[in-house]
Amino acid sequence: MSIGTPKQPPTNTTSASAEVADRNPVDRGVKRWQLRFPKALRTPLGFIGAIILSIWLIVAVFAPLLAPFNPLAQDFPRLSAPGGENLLGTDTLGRDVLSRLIVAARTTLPAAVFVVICSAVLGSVLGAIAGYFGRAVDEIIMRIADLVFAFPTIILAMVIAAALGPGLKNAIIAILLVSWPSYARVTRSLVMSARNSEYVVAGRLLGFSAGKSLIREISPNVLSPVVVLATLDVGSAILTMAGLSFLSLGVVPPTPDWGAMISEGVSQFAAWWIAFFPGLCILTIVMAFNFIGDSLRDSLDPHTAQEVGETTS
Amino acid sequence: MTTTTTTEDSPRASKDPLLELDNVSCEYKLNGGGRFRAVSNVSLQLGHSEVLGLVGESGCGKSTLAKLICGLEKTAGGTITFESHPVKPLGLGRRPKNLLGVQMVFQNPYASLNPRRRIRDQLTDALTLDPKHNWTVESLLEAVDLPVDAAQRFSHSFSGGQRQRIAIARALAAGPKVLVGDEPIASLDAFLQARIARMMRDLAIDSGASMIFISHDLSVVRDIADRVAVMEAGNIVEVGSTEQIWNDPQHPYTKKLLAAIPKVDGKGIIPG
Amino acid sequence: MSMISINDLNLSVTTGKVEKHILRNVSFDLEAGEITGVAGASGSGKTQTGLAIMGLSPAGAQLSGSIDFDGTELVGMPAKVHNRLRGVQLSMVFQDPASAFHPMLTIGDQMTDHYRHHTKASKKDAIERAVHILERTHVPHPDEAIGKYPHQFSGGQLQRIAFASAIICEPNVLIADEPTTALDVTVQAGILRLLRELCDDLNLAVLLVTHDFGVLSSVADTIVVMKNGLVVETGDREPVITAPKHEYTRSLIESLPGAEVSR
Amino acid sequence: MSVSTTDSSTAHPPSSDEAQRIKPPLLPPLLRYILIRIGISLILIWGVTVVTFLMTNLVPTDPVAAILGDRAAADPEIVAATRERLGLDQPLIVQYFTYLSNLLQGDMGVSNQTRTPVLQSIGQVFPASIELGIGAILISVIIGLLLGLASALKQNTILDHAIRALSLIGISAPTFWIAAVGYYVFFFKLRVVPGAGRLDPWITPPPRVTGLYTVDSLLAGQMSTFINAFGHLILPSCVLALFTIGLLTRFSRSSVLDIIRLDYVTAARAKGLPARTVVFKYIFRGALVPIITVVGLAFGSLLSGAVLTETVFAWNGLGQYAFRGATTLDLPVIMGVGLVIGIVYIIVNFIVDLIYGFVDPRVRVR
Repeated sequence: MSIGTPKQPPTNTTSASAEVADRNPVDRGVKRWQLRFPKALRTPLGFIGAIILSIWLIVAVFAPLLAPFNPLAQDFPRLSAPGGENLLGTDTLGRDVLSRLIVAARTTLPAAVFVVICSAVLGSVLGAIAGYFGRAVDEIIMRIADLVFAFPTIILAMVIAAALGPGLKNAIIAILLVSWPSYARVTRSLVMSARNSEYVVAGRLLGFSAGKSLIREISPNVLSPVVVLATLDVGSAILTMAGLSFLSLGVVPPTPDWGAMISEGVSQFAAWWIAFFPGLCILTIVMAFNFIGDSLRDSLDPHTAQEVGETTS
Repeated sequence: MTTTTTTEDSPRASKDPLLELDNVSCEYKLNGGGRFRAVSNVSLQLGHSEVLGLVGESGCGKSTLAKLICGLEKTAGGTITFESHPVKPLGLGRRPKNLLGVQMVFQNPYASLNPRRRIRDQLTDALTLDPKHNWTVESLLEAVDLPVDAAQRFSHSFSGGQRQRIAIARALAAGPKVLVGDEPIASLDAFLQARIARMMRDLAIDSGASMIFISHDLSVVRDIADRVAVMEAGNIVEVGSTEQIWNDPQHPYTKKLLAAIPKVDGKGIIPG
Repeated sequence: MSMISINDLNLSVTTGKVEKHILRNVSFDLEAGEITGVAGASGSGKTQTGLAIMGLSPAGAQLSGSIDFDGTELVGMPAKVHNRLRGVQLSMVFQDPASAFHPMLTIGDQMTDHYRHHTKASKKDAIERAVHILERTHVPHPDEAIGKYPHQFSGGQLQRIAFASAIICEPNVLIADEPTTALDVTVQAGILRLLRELCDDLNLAVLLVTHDFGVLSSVADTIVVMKNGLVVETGDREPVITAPKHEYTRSLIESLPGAEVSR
Repeated sequence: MSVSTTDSSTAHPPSSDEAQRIKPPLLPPLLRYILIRIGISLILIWGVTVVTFLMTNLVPTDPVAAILGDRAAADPEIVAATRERLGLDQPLIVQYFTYLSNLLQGDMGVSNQTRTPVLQSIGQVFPASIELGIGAILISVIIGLLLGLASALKQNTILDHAIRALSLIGISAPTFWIAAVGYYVFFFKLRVVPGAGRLDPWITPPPRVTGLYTVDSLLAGQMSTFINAFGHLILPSCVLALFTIGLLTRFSRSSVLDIIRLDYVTAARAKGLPARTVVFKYIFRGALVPIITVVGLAFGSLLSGAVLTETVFAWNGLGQYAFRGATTLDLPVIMGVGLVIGIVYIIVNFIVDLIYGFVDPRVRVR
């Protein structure tokens, strides 16, 4: 065989060698990890999460078709209860709650995914640089991260959003600024431990520069945990965004937004539906991301992949 | 075995050492503050086509010494020269070309291969370094007794012994002049240890390289080394030919170490 | 009569739909005052045999066959009953002394908690006894050692403390799972001497699990060789090592540097 | 940079002949540890002041306009005078030092809306939030740890799956919504909890000592006031705790699972100790160290939650103050609250680090 032969899928255990089959638990983790990553959603929670998320995706994509009424039109009697023409009732200005809920998915979902992708990329690039190059770069990046961690998330987001002024764009900037450090921390520690692992050192001894070993050897091994973190983080981004809207620092009225709708409904106890349904929307969608993220995390965790009886002997 | 009877410096080694450590020291920062002198004033020479066994117990500084030789650790004094090039600590850039002749095989077989890359790719990385093109991926795998189809696989489908052989193959592929084995057999079953150690020696010597073989197990080192250096608490306490160390140890620590090895004779005698 | 008599012991673990046989028809005896060494490569089932005697087989494991302990059947014994035997009559020492102790509890606490539980002794009496036992296992300054934490000891000393903790309730059986593998050679000899001494003085039935024939050659009285969950050879120390009957045993011993196998 | 770690294991003390290889540290380990923690906390607090200062000064909208209102802002002379009065004509660095020295003298500025000094208002409302926070943290630590422990010990059973699903739902719900729903159900519909506020309106607050109504009423011997204050505390702290219960349950489950497979647990079982001793003395104690750290972080989520929920309960605390500030874009108020919460959070985490240092003998003794 020459180096140029087309690559075949990795064959498992049936080798010609008579040596005892592999029993290293960590190694098991890696193996199952590669096999199971796409299958990770086959756990009950992951499955439920995937279904809820797909429903929400459909709702967001087809919102204009699904929404029964114009979400901005104040066409109906104010504060009419659910049932009848307005399935989920109307708000204080006589707008259809259901239509507003459906249309709001179109802002929340893409904004949350967008902010998470941005902060994951920004955070993990900074973290990888800090972790691999160390010293001054590391100090500067991680001290800034520490400073962000010195505030509870929503508090700092509130401070930033207030300084920038209300609005979806500014809310996204605020959330981006507060959420990149967790990726930086995770990536940094992953890169640092990978940097010292023997296969990376062996590569360095073969003459790889730091940058080449970071890209070629380390990054594939760091990617999956970051993806898991990002999945879980979409949920918290949605929550933070809703929190900012609740504080009137997010999406500006009259654009429909779940957090702002709750804020509006909180003072209207007789009209419970105004606040109840948007909360339910937030809950289900955040739950979906958390369920999926949790299942992904489980499938990466060497502990859960470890089988009973593999650890001994 | 090619051993010379003179102690300290074999004539080959002193004439034109391939690798020379002169008064080398190394210190670590301790976690709670303070410093730990892991290696202190070590001088050693390695000749051409020679296997030097470096023996000592845990914490004696032998692994640190291996890292120093590869430029993976900073010296706190002294010089290391390989083929008259000074060994400098590895920074962010590529390792200097003239130092690529020093390669290492690590202790933990489960960490020494990249789990996300095929064996072929990892061997090819090393092959490109060797100007002489002595090896191909296939001939390397053959040399370490692995089936040729191993090249297409990922590390997880191999046992510890197999992985260690792949790691040896990768180090060899680079065409090293000095192969450093940092406890390469310590994580393996006792029954595999001697086999892998002998394989390392044969492959290194056959390819014209020298080897520094680090181990806590004197009986394995006796089997494969031409000379042995005994290390205790950061110092080299005795260097000599394998015969001399084994049959006529001078330093009390060497004697203690030898006396502690249990003999596989079925006599029921507890050593020491 | 044997202290422990293992007959046709089978152990399998089912994960998902795959049933994995870890032990197959394992039979051998442990005699009081003797060290029985179990040798084998990793994955041979030698550790699982020891854990089965202790009743610490992994969750989901199915055990069949018989382990007769001085007239009591251990296979199928209710967990609570087995727990009353552990630490009192059956005790165990582990491979890595650094991880076998809780890092946040003092040595004295960890040596005496089971003793106090099993014998209802007072704290003061228990500590006194612990000091006495530490002396017995040659731990320097036992009265100071009682108040220290595990990280303040070297590996060899911790293993001596582990032995002390194992014999504090005067057990009949001691399972030693690779007790010297994590230690340096020079420390190993001392631990082996201690093991021999305790076995002889306390008339313990010792099961010594190891992959090191050097260790077996030094202290074992009888040797059991295992491969893939099967016992391939059983016999007295010297004949097994110098004239192994089974090809596998021979290959294991021949693979060692410095072994002298007669042909 | 050297590529490899300094993996000199410090697990075991060196033997006598190795002692000379060690240069001992200058300070005893625990003192060194504490000093480092104090240093880090002080630096962080300083950093927090920089952040709030920069946020105040990076505002795209002119702060002068915000203060003066539209009409006065149209007059350039008044604007210039105000700028000078506020020191806004100074370089940024000078402004920062003015800001810092004001802060050190307890001046956090004046609310744009109410014209009351921010620090004074925060001082008034702070105890209310502390009371709520303590209630919530107690509930979440107790319930979270127990659920996590149960879930881990019964791994992969129905109980485990149920607890995991519930804890995931717990961290998925927006706290302010849970607050509204809880208030609606338990007060508006069921009437099992008292209504909004810290006390029923007809009850006079106890004489102020700590500012915590439950504590102060007990100090004053007013049992009925205490019961009333306590009743008012129940729902808000439970709502607030919900998120942190989920957080702590998940974290303690995974720490216990990490510990459960360690050798020392098997060793403890091999000693024939009763299950309850193995669980509480060995497993739980081992898991506690990482859990303590997370309790500090959980406190941060509680503070965030408070800002979002207090309004719903008309709980006159920091959260409600911040909410009012945020909805009216009252910048000095928002920055003041951010600053205070940041500092409190740093102090809490400092205390957590200290506890950690004392709990773990590996930090304490060498």
